[in-house]
Amino acid sequence: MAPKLPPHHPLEQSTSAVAGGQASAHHSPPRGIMRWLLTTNHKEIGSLYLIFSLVMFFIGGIFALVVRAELFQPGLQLVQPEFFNQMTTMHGLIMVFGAVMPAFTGLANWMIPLQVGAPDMALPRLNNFSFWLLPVAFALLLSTMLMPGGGPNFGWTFYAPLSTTYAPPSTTFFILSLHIAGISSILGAINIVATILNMRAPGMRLMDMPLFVWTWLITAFLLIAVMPVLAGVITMMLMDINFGTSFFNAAGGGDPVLFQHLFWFFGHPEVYIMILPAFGIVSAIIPTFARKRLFGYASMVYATASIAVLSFLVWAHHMFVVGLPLVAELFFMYTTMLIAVPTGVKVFNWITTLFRGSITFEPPMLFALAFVVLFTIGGFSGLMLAIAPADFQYHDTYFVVAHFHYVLVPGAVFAIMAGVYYWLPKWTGHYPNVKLSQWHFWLSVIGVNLTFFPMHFSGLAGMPRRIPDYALQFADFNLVSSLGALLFGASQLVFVAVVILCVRGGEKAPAKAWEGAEDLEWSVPSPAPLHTFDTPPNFRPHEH
Amino acid sequence: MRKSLVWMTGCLGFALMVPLAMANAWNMPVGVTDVSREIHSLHMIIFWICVVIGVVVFGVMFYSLFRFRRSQGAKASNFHENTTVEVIWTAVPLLILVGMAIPATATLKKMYDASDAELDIMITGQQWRWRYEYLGEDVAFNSNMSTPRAQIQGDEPRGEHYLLEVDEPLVLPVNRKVRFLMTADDVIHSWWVPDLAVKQDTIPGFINENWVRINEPGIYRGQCTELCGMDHGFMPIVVEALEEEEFDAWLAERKEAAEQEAMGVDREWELEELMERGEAVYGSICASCHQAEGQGAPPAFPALADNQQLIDDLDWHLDKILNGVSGSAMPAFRGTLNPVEIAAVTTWTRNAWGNDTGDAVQPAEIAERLSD
Amino acid sequence: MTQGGQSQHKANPGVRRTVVRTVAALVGMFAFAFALVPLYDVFCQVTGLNGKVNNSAQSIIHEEVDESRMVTVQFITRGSSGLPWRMDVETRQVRVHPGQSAEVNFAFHNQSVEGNWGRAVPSVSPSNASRHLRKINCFCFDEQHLEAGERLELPLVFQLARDLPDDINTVTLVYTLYPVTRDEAPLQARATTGNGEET
Amino acid sequence: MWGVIKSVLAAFFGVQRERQRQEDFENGSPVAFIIVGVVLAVVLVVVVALVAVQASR
Repeated sequence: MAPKLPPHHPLEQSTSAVAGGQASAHHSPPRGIMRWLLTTNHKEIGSLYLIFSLVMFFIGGIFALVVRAELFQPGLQLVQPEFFNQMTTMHGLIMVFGAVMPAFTGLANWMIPLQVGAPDMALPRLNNFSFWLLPVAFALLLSTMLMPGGGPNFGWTFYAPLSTTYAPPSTTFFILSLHIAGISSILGAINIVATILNMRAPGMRLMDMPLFVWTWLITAFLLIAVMPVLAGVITMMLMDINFGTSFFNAAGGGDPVLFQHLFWFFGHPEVYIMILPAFGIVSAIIPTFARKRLFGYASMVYATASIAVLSFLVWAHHMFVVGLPLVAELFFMYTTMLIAVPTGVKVFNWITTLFRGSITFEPPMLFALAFVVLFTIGGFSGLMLAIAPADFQYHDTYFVVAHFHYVLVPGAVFAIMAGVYYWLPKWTGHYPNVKLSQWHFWLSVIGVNLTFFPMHFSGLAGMPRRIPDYALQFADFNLVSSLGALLFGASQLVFVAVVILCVRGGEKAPAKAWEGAEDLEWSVPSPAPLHTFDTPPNFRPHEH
Repeated sequence: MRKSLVWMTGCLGFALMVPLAMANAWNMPVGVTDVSREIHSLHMIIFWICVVIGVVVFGVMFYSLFRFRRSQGAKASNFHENTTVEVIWTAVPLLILVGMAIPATATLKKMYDASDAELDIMITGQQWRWRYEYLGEDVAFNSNMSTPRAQIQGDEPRGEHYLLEVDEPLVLPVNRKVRFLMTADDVIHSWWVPDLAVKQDTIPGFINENWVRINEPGIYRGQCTELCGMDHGFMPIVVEALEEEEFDAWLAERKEAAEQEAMGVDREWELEELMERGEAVYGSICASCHQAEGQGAPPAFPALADNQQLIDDLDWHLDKILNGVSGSAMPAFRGTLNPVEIAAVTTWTRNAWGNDTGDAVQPAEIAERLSD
Repeated sequence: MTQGGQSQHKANPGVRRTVVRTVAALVGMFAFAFALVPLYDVFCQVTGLNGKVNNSAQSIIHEEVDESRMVTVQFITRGSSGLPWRMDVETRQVRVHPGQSAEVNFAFHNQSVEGNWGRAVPSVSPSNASRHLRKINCFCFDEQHLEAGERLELPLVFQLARDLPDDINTVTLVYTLYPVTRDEAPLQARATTGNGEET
Repeated sequence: MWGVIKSVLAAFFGVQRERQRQEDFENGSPVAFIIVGVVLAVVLVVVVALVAVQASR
């Protein structure tokens, strides 16, 4: 019984070629493109998600490089301000909604059934649907750039009224594409919750689950809680633009600041949506290569829950300069400082896990360690930003840009890469090439720091965000940043090479590819056959 | 693997050394107000707290990485829990943060106390300029970026204050408490001068408040910090802080100049005179959107050159200038330009770039339209 | 095998229950997003967040006038694009005691040759003063229509509550005139000069 | 009940003992934890808000 799905047009022709090599022992009839269009297998859908997000990572990265190239030196050389604004906006939207979130969903698709001992996701056809919404959404989003008046140019935070009354005509399509992407993540989240809660191997209690599963469970709840709020906000925008309502329009009795409250009520939990699964990945990798149980497993779970709850109480720290009353400023300053505590607990736990371990430095470990260091640096600048009076100086400067890029690039993105290196042997049956991986790692680390560290200084010295040209005193910092960005961007080509080589061949990996790895996924052969755990595994709750 | 470690330590060292080597141009300015000094010291305190925590945490981490390498025969131990340690490392950061919250609260309260100001200034953000009104003093003017486009395009060498210079700076007295009332005409802007530690969003339809008391005379520069459309990067702020007597003299002079200008309304202006004035007004107010040659940037910014409706219909043309276009970047200039400027710029746009209507719009005519 | 696996999961009542619950939560959160709009208004009025002003008439509360304090109330009027009106206030500022009520007149003048609808949107600074400002009579509650060249004078009657925080000694009330698009008149050519002079 | 509250409080701090969480996940129903969690979150909001109001005076 072939699942009945509307025919979709494949948007990345090349994608199937890359992943086509693996899992050829499929016995159901559809072949070629149809097979990928109709697949309901969690591993294939996981691969599709990962490839999609890699493509988006490069598209968003090219946009970032356009931005960095324009900022290479003072003056307007390559692009005009109008296009520059589209580049910064699209870079943000694509990286957040197209690269980081789908990458985590892809890892979840691949690994959660394997880690809980389930044969597939709970809702396989829904899984297929939620993936194929994504290419549609992003094709639509990218196509807005070709429409008259250009694509979205109001920043990824799309503050009203710049994004409503003063927006280009294509904004309606931007809203539509965001709706579709939002539905995709919601459906993905429902699927993940349903899988985790109902399909665990017999005997596996919640507290026996690997942390990646735990963090994703909490992330999925966050998604279910806040994606509808985003949908609500953009629906209000749509109504303001097309149906003459005045949610955010002062002229009609609305309030532009309301938009920011609603957006950040979604937006701050969204930040954690992009980092909690990263915590889970790192919490799997560090114990593996330290050959020592994760320190404070229970605390890690509790701290994740705590962060998730607190993330709903801090949104207005993005709005310290919009003119909030003093009481509100104090409230959000205090809650923001509080959230630093459970985050700190996690870092301490990782480091204590390393302490008196037996440590080796395989590629996944390198990325995980860099994550701990560089994410913590991002956390420090976050702590500084929490101090409301000082935020009056930091807000909307490159200091903020440095902060969230430290959290998202060597934070979320490095964790994703660590996860990919960690699980590639399971996916392909081969170890990734060590030499190339190390090149990728060191070039990335150097590139990331060259790009984002100087931004702290340019921000403190007074350079605002989202400007296409800048005063001369910022020139040196920007030059270094641009060179670093080029290095970082180029070094991701090495990553692609590693992945392709690893799919095609390389040193064979056994079922338990890493000596210290303990979770269920290492009990199935490498590469993981298309169908695993058709009969539930014997799960022995090993002491966490 | 030893090599990796050396590398990693090197990188960390680099990351830690750089902030230590911070020179002034690399750090937040101390500024010239009491509040800016307090903010700077909060910034430095929290920065050093982060550095200390960082040194401890990364110190332990790199010690572990170095000491417990398997290549050196490290055997993993099996501990995985210690409630005492966990409680300590939860409680200590909490205490540090409480300690940090106290001075931060005090500074914030100070920043929010705009009472007893001696001078009120209304700051209005507009795509893409600032307007300053000295409330109760009948002095008001627009402040536009004065960096020539040729410098931005690289056709001319860039000046010292590239992108941070304006035609009319906001002039303020030192040692007087000045209250800012801030709003915007179109989208949200944000008025920021780092040396004054004032950053406040200007929101259409709503007003925000902030205040400053400058301690030292001087020229302080800043920029718009909220993305506000195409020329967001090109709406700088310049504040000129004068000694009190100098400021009073300046204010009196501005009042007189405004009166002079008002008198100019009554007389008949020659076409050339209007054109000369109009070109200047166009250059500072209109050219950023409608472009130097009037070609515009459709669809957002319509062309003025060869615009048949403009050429045929003076009244339509004046209506657009005086009243603006709702929901677009075209503001109403009825309140922000004086009749002379409006007449001049109308005349210029009706006669430049081949729009040879020959119309000379008289200031008196504009004044009559706007009179109550 | 895929099919077998699928129907097996489908049959799992736990999955169905989870899906039903999460979808219910989704719908709830979507509705909550819209509920936040009125909630925000209520919250603003209660806390004075953002200088939003209660847009309905309040009744005067007779309370003892606090003779010991004087508060300056400033008035600022602003135009906006698309509305050819002029709005003036008879006095730039008044000084009142908390508890005392005062009346100030605002003049509106439509300087175009056609009738338009407009509305004056108020905002108060400092924002925490807004809930201590009672407006008993205000043009800002309604949309106004002015015929071509029409003039209109409307009073604002207000009272500052006695419990106005001590540190507030100046309250600024800003009105921004916005056009109201009702039955939009087509843009037509107009007579050349003296349009606003039909008084 | 007290045990549930203690566990949720521990969650807010992010510190929990292995033995305690074993008990949590064997005895308590998740509903109790969620309710207590929400209540305590509200309490936290109120406490922080009161501190903020007090501090702003």
